[in-house]
Amino acid sequence: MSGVIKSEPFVINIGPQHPSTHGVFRIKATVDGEKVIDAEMVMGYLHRSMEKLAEERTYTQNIPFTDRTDYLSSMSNNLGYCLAVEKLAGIEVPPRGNAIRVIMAELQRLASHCMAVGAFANDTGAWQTPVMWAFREREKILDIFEVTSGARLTCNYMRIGGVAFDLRPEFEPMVRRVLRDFPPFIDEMEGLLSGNEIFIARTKGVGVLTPEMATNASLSGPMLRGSGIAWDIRKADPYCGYEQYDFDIPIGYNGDSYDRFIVRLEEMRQSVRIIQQALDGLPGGPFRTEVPLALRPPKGEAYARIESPRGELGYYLVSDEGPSPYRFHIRPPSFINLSALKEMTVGGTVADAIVVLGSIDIVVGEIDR
Amino acid sequence: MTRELTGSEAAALAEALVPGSVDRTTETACYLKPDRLVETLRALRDDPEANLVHLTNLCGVDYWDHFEVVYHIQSFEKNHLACFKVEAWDREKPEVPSVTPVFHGAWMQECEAYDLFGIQFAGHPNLYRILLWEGYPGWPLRKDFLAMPGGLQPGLGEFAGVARRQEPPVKVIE
Amino acid sequence: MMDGFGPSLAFWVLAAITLVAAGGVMVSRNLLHAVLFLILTFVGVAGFFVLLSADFIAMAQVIIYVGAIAVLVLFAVLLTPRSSRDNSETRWAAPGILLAVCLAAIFLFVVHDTAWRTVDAAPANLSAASLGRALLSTWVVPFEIASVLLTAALVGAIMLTRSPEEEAEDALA
Amino acid sequence: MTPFLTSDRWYDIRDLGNLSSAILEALDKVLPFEVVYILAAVIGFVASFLLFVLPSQLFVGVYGERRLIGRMQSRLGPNRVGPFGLLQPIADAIKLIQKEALTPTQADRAVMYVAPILFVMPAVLLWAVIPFGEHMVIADIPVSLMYFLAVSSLPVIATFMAGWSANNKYSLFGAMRIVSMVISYESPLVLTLLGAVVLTGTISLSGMVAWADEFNIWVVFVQPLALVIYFICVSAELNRTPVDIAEAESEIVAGYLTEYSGMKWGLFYGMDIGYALAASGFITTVFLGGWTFFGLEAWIPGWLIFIAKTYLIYFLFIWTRGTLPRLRADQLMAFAWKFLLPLGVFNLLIVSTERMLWFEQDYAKGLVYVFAAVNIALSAVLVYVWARFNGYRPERTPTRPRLVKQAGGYIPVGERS
Repeated sequence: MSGVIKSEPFVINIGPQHPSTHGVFRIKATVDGEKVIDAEMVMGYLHRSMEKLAEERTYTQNIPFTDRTDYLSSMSNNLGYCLAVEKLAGIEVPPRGNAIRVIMAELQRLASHCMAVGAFANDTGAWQTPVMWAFREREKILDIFEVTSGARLTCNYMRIGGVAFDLRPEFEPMVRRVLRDFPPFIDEMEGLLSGNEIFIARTKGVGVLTPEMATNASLSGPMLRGSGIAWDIRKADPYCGYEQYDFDIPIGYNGDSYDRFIVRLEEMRQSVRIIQQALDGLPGGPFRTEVPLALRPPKGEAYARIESPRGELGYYLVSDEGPSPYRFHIRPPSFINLSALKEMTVGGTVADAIVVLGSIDIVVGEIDR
Repeated sequence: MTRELTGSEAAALAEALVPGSVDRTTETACYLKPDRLVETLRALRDDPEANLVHLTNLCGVDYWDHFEVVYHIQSFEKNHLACFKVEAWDREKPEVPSVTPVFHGAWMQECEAYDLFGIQFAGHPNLYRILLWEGYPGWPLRKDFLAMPGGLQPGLGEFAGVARRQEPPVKVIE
Repeated sequence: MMDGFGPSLAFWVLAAITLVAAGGVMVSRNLLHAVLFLILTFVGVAGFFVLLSADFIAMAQVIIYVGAIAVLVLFAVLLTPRSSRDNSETRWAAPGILLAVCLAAIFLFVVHDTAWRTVDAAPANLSAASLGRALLSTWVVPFEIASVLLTAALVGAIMLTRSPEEEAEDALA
Repeated sequence: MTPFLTSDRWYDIRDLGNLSSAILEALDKVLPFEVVYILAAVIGFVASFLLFVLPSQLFVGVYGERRLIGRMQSRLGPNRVGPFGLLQPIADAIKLIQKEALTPTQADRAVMYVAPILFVMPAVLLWAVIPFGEHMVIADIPVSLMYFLAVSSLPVIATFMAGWSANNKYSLFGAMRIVSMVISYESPLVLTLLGAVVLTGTISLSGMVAWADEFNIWVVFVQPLALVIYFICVSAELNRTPVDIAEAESEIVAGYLTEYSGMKWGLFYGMDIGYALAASGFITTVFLGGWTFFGLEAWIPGWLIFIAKTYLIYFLFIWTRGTLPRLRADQLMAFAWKFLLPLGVFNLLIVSTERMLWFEQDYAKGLVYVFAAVNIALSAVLVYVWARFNGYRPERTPTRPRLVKQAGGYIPVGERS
């Protein structure tokens, strides 16, 4: 249409108050009719300068901060930070602690992907039904977290050298129930969305990322795997004993929004497999290595990363032998995954931009920190 | 298991491709000369042996007398991770070359390092304060920026409250 | 059907609405307001058709003029740059008023001088079926001419709104 | 039997009309004629509002829709106010009335104020021509189908006014989308209805019900394609969710409703449901035989059958709303122009041919069943063939991603791992 009729481009703000930005995130989109011709990201509405605050607290005191970055997957964030500190200080975690960490991280991945898949379906316009179904399953996982750590969202459960508490007796039946309920739920979502003509029409070929671009733009997680790159830190650089578990890396075909969606669905299946194996082989023994309260790691630096639900979550710590980190840097996956947002949205319509943003699965707390 | 290259291994890779690019090495990291940085990283990215294609992490560190910018770059096929660093010694106006032309994913992280440390990335296409607003006084992650309200701020020589009263911190955008 | 309190009340109300709305089309500076007044005029005219027992014509008036043409005009307004606010082009006000006065004089003259015949009852066969039959038998030639005219107008509109690039493309082909 | 009751059936709600006419006649003796005349109009309007619009809107529309959607989304829905949450719509209305109706300073105030009012009026007027039962129609005009089409084209202008006047970019998007969508969807809508009109040979809704009663077959069996196309088109015109691009919540916040609040918003929301209900009633009357049910209407009141059918169709609206994602605006336009419009033309062609054949056979009663069988088969074939012709292939993409065991670099499609 724009070729025939003279039109003036104008700027439309998607966000910061918008139902589909999943938080206070803003895209300044220049549109020509419905077509996006330029997109600029504006962020920082939620900036709390955690990296600065963390430099004044001890290593253990920093764990609750990591909850508040990616508030939809606090367990994974705790885990990444604890791994970095352990790498810095050379602390070994007992096998039971590792297994509990794996179970918790995978449960968190399930919960987070529930949110991602549901919200993505909501962005394509499926009026809340998928998101409600996803929330129904997510509740069960949050209940497990509540039983284990006392909190549902910001769990603060991992500790340097292990986990905070041992598992309660209710834990195992609850997890077994989740494992029983999840595969049918994933099939249900697949039936509702993956084969739906309208859903396919909306997501297929939208926001295509070539593998070269995905690599060059430093993307990670489902974004990278959707483009066909088999890269999963759990396989490539196993931590917490992930090498003992048998699971596969799902990868997409052409890197569009649809591929990212099905990759997330399949990752949930794989997570169920991992939890099953970890729960069956849950070792006894201590769940935590005792570490001094005021931990003073030796001078040096460490970069530890995990596969969080959104991608590679890295913590870069520099120690000067003090009780608090000299430098505390988070490599936030959803922040860096946004690098390619402009390339994916420009040329599509406003509705496509929303779908692309939903397929990236951002958490604004992590972008702004 | 990802092989984390030691400083000397990374230096050997870099030196083989771009002679004279390495400044010094430590146990974990390889310090590159700032003027050879972009060239070296581009060569490392394109070389099939090094294959360092994925810039995972980029961040700045303040060591009181100088700044360091840390690059963690990894290879998918070789499954190794190398840590490169560059130093910037100018306290007032630290400057390192931007690697955005080599790694597109660096642009947001460089913006963040500029925003929080005040490190200028020469050659960056659009360096702006990505998290804080334009006109924010000082660079919050520098060590001489105190987190408590009223603390001294770098480059200003004044207290935060005073500085904010003098000029409106929020610039009205159009 | 024009006798009785109800129809006469309706007539005067409709007349007032239609005339005021028609005036509004002329005087409103805002292009969109003018269109909305135009729609109101169409609805008023449809009301007159209802009063004249011409149900079918009234409905056709609403469907075609309000439902289709007015929406098209709104679409055109949307595509017009800077149409939302003041449309203060008044260079042609004086000749316009002159023309309107002349036209009004002619109309008044005609209305006054024509010997109007009045009929007592509405025509008996004013149904949709008879209307269709009349259009396709007695009045088929004017009907077809009108449709050809409309087609020509459509083609002309398309030709007029083409951009120079498109014309260049056609010239090449 | 009281003097007001003319019918011996207890359920015949026409008797309420007798009551009001008796009151009016009594008033006529004391008051001047003009006052009574206007009073009668007011009573008629209020009674139709109270009888048809309010209960159906509030209790079936708002409450029923929310409960049903709640069931589909595996949650409870409103269940706190009153028994089973039945009073929730009233509580909502009270809340909305209390809220401040904001108007942006740069808005076109008059237009913004008038838009919700203009939106409400047609929703009530629509019910005037829909026959609830035998002789139970407020205005049995001979062109009632055209009346319905004419009146239902008015709210579009109100939504456009709402979108334009708010001076908000999202609203403008909504206005732009609704106008372009109406232009696209009005033509297939009228074309399909033309199919039903040609078949039954009448443009009176009562006539259509009478036709269905006479031939003992509903229009939907002879015109299945027309119902499908009409349902899609009317969903698009009413902004129901699978095609609600004018107020697409996830894209343009609330479209033309973005700047509305309080009861002004409430009017739009309530009347959206009202239009959907009226469209359901219209579909029932045109396609599903109205108040008839193959002779069952002799035992069950006709208006009950009518209402049951209407709610069935309305349930379809709710169902699509609860399950389907939304199409993009350009896909929606393409669907109307490339798919629905040609199918509507084909449908009209078929039904005209059949009508001609039927006329030659002197409207033999049995022939219509043959047409029904032929048309059902033909519709399925037509949809399939036209879809193939348009380049549509059933989605063969694997819905599962590839699985690899080992981390590594890029794996091109087709390469096994």
